[in-house]
Amino acid sequence: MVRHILSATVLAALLAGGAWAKTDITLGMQLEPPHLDPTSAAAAAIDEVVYANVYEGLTRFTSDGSVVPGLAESWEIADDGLSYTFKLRRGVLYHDGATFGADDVKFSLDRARVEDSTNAQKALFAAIDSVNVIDDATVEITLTKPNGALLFNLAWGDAIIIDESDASALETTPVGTGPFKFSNWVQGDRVELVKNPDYWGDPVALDKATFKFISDPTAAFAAMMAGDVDAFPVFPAPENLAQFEADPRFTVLVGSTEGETILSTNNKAGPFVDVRVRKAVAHAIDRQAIIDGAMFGYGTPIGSHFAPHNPAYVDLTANSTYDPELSKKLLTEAGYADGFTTTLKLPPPSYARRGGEIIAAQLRAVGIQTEISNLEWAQWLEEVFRGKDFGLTIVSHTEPMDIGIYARPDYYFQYDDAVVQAMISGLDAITDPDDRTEVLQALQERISENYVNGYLFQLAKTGVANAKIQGLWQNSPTQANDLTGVSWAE
Amino acid sequence: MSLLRVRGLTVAIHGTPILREVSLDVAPGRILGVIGESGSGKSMTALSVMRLLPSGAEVSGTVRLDGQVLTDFSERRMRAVRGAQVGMVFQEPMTALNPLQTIGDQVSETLRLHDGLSPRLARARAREVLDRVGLPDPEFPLGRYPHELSGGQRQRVVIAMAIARRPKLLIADEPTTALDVTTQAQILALIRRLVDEDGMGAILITHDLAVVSGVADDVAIMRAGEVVEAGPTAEVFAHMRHPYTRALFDASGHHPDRPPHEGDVPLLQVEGAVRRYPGRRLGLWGRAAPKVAVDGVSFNLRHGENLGLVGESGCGKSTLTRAILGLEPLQGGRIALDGAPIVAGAVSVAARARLQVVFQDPYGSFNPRHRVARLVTEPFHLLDRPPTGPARDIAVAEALEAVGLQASDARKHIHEFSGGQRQRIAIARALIIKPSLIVLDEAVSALDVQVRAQILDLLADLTERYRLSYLFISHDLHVVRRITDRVLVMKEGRIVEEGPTEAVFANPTHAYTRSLLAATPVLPTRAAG
Amino acid sequence: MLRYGLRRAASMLVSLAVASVVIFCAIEVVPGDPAQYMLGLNASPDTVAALRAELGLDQQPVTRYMSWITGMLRGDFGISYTYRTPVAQMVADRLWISLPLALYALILSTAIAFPVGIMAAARRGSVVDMGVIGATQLGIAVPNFWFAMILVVIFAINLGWFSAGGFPGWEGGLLAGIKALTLPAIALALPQASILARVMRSALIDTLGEDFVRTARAKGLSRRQVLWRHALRNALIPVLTIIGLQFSFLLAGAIIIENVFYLPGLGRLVFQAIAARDLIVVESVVMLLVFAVILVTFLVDLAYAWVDPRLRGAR
Amino acid sequence: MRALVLGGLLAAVFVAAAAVSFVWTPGDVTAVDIANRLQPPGGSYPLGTDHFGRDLVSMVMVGARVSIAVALVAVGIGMGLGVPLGLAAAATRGSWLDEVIMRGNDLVFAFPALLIAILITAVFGPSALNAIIAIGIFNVPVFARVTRGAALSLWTREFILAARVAGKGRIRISVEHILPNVANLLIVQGTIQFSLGILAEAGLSYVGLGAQPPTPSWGRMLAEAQTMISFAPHLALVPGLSIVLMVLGLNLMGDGLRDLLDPRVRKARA
Repeated sequence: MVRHILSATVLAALLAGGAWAKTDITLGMQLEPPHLDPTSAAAAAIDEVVYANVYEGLTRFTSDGSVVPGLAESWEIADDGLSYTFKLRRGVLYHDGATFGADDVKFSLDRARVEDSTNAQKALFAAIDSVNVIDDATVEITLTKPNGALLFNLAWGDAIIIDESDASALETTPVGTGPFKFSNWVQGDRVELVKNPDYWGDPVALDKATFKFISDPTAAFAAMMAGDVDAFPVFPAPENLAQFEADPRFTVLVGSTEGETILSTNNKAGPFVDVRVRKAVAHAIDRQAIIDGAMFGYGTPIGSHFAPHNPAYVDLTANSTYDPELSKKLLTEAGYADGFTTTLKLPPPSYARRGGEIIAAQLRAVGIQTEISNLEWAQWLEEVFRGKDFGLTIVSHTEPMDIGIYARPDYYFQYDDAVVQAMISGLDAITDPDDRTEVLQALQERISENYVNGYLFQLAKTGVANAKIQGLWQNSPTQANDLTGVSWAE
Repeated sequence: MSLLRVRGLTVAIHGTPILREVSLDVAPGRILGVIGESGSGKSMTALSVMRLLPSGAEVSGTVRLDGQVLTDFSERRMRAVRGAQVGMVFQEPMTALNPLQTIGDQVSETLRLHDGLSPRLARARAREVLDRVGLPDPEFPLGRYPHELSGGQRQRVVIAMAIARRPKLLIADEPTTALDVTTQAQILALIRRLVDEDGMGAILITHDLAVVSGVADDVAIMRAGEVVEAGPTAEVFAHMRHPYTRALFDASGHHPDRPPHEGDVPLLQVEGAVRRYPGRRLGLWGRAAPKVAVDGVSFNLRHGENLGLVGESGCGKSTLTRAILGLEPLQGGRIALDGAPIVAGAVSVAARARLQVVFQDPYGSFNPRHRVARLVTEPFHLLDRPPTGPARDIAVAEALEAVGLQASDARKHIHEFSGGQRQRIAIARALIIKPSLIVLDEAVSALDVQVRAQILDLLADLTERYRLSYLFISHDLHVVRRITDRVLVMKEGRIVEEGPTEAVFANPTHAYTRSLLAATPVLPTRAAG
Repeated sequence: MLRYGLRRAASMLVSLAVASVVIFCAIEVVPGDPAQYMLGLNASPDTVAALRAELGLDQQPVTRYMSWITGMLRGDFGISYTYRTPVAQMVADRLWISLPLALYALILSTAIAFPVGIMAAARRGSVVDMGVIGATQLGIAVPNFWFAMILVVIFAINLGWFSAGGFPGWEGGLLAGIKALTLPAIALALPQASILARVMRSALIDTLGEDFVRTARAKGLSRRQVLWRHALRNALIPVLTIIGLQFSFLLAGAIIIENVFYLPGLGRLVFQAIAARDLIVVESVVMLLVFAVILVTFLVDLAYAWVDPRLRGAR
Repeated sequence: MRALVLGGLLAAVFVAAAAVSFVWTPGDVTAVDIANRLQPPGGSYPLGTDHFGRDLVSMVMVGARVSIAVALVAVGIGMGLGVPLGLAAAATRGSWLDEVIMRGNDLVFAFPALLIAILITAVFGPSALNAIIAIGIFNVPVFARVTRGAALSLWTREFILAARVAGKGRIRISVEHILPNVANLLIVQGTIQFSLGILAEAGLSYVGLGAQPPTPSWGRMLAEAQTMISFAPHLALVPGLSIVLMVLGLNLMGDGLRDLLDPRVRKARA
């Protein structure tokens, strides 16, 4: 009771403090970006600050995942699918006053493609043959082979358009064309953006945006509760969401992400070479218990490596129902009646750490012993991702439409299947949506039936915000905090 | 008229009786010597007068100072008495001063506390007082810190603090025990002078009869918390009515019965021994000049002879002793035992087995965790085939019995023994491998007089029975005189005088020896007996 | 004094040189590649190699060690692998939080420990003393991060007196900065204060048993006067040692507390840098902390000389 | 003496709990029972359950085992290396060996302990073993210093001179005379380091560098409880209080032992 009265007092004080015309916002993020150049690092935190706010690309994602024009006003696709002609917006200025033009597009895309490029998603541009400046406001991109995903690829944060003169210093002084300008970075604490008054598009409602980095989930909870941050778009502790929901000061935003959370299985390691063992693992896992135990109920069960909100999604969870008896039987068939021991290497996120403990308990029930080791990301990358020294691991693959990784036999889970490889390489050439859907569904089934990995759940985007904030993205088609449509309710 | 009148003072601490019905009187301008062995309660008497007894003390009886009943005073009133009406000097000058304050501050504190003098005035007065106790101005500025002074000088500072306010009574608790004889004589003279000049009364507490006899007007003899005899000094010493007084007196002057030895075969030879310590590091590379502790010392110790080595603290006798024991390297000269060289770290087992030692501190000489049998047999380490089993038990028993203990003591721990007994055990340890030479390094200095007399008798007896030689090191001239055949006088690393003991004592040739002898307090010859 | 200083400085340099080698070697063997970490799951191996070359990671260890050391001597700590900004600047920024926090905690713990320790020693054996002994035992036993959690729940979430963490920056005003550091400083100071109070108490009790205290009492000083005028300064020597140790601990040991309160301090920087394999930052910060410890030790030595005239002679 | 008994009792409760946990715990600490998670204390779960539905009594019991084992072995490492080093330094006082040992000590002291622990685990991966090593390393100079300090004062004692006169070597004297006489001090210091070790283990596993799941450890329990402190405070209180009580017990025991064993204190009391 006392607490409620106090909270009310705090709230009253906040309101009395002239919060009506509020035009600034503080967003909490769990991880601090290493730097602010999305073209030379993979860290999601970079895009979460700058995507659509500071930098723009030719195309961009909207909150529902669809691709819409960005700096390109419109485009035409040649009938053979090998040439795209983009009509660029005019009168677009960079934050430093330089004018945006076709040269910048050519420079930016070429920079990402060259041999010694340090672009983390260089593969996005693999299909591009050349980038040609037609005139100051027109650019043609030619491809070596048709690529149905080009517009989608160009919407990524790694494909932003920059001015050549700024390229070398983007890491600390980002200069883009977006509605917000970079203002200040107190390393370890926050990044501040201010409104770009010369923005070409609709003016934004906010004058100032601060991204505050709070890695500790408890601290995040405390910061929200104490009003130190206005919103936490990806709140790191799902267990606290119920409390926020019960508190009228806050709204909880539950959406979807592109993160397929899977029990990655080393298909070349020991018992896992045998599909029966992989199937046994799949049936040993009680997905709902994991979603409840690790995510406090947030997350959608998946049965393959595909996002449920995608139109081409097929629900294949029935392939791997929770059935420990079947699991034991399969293990016996595979010659592991007494079970076996393997490693379970877990990266830092709580879905992995908590999910790992639950999975370990569930696998133990069918006779599979796991040695858990909790790793930092750097160690995980070294041992699991690069060294492929693991039996099982849990990780969320957050890149959009990344089923292509199943065509890479050297990818860390080492799935080598000619059928899948052929399907994926053929996919690029298909531009007809229905045909694509058909292939994508076949792919999902194939992967699911081969039990390549244990498919757990689609990571939910669970955000918390002050109830008066409107316009935050609910879903996460890419990792971004697009503030263009965000405002405070009167 | 008496200044201090103590009547029926009885003290117990946590129920253990410490003082029983003590009565004392001190008259103005006179010094009362309070004599007793350790544990006799003499210090407690002093602390009772000051009302500074440890917590848990129960006191009855009265202490009157100039008509005031101190025992009835509140702590607050008592504080006005301490330092102002009664000054006190303690035994250990090295620790009695606050190391972090200048002597000027410490002396003037007494004045400011009681007279409320301004800091400046107090310092001026402190200056006068320090001048008065023999620490004159240019040499001893008020800004000196205690660590910059010698022990004697510090004791003068303590005395200055005690007499700064010209108190009616000065209590000096073993004020000279920690000092060398020459310094002791000066401090005693200073106290005497101050008492005479100011007409104050003084209590001089000591264990040394000779000190008292030289300086005290009256004397009180204490034993086990009681005053057994008191009166004017001359009278008490003349009559010695109480047997304890007599025993104490006898023990103080005890001369063991011992035939002289006049061997001529050298056992221990020291030739031109030099021991230098590297100077203090001054910087990264620089060093102060080396300190020469032993500076070209040569002497011989003959078979069967007892050789004394005397000197004041810091004269180098301890360093020389350690070199002889093979514990410290020499930078020059050589030491040999029966021809076998003694070099630190490379002493042959045979030589080592012939050389044993007894140290001063009966409490620090033994590993407290071992039993007597193990302690005593430690030198067996030096034997090729040390006795084992029953033979070992017999050896232990023999050694213990030789020093007047019992074979059954072998099973006890060291803490079960008194100081005198421990020193016997130390001798037993030295004896057990039948050495030729025993170095006695201040071996009786820490003992009460009666115990000291017994140990000296024991040593004299053993030298006969086992054909032992002693190197007897001491700062106490009397003791050396009683037990040795020949004596070396050491000063600043050198032997300044050497000769047959009696000859040296009767007819010192070197000025230093003479000054030592002059400073040494002498017991009055016994008038009747 | 100058020579003494030179000699101390020389031995400090040797320690630092040894420390630099130890740190560099330790960090050499840490598995994990900053370039891979930066580029994430989808990067191709040649992209990673390109970034490695750009960061200078493809050079020989000896070359990197030499350039690190020589750079540091010039005040140039290199460029962070992940942040791509000069390490010196980053460290300096973080120091402006860690240093005030450590000082604040130190002042708090001293301000608590001194009176408490003195009070307990002055009334040894009393109820007050027993209470202090019990309370300090408890204070030492409480893990500071747990205490920090409880502080946040009570003072930030329920009472709302303080913000839950973060740092507004000194440009936001001295008061705001101090307010932001208050809860972390309290969390850090409690166990330290307990230790310090115990040391203070026992050091005072020890000095109160010294001969010169008896001398002072014989002069007519009251117990209280003796305590303040004579015993306290003598008891400071062991207390100073502990304060010196605590300062280094507070500077480096605040990692967990900085996390709980999401303060952008040195500890958290190095924690993040290890996770990101930003090894040049780790090296430099560890080196800096070692330097700080050695420097504090030196300052404590000087403080001894200030307290104790006997040591002044030994210069 | 009261401190010794009270502290001993407190510590004994946890040691007993840890010992019993080898053969019996009320619940399975590795089984996950989502249906019964976050039960408040009472009923069939005297201290409640955690977010996986595991019984906290059992978790605390097994956690005590880890804490005690880590701290104990770390003290063992510290003593095993530190005591011989301290003895050697004291026996060769002023020599190069003494200098090297003491400078090495200072160097280890100069390193921020938690950072080194983090680095160690960055190299070898987190595990209880690495926590032991990290804590153990920092125990070495503590014991070396305590041993050297005590031994130095012993070396000037006359019974050591007597042993040297008896021709015994430095090593033999160190073992025969010095070691037994510093043993009391080492026991006291050991108790203190043991309790510091428990705290250190809690701190390390709190940041994820201690024993790995599914083995429960107090520090990790605290870390996991942290986000739930506002709606399930027992999750943070139970392990937190366990740490406090265990450390308190050991510290009280240390105090009591010091009064009982340390000759300096004994003399001061007499």
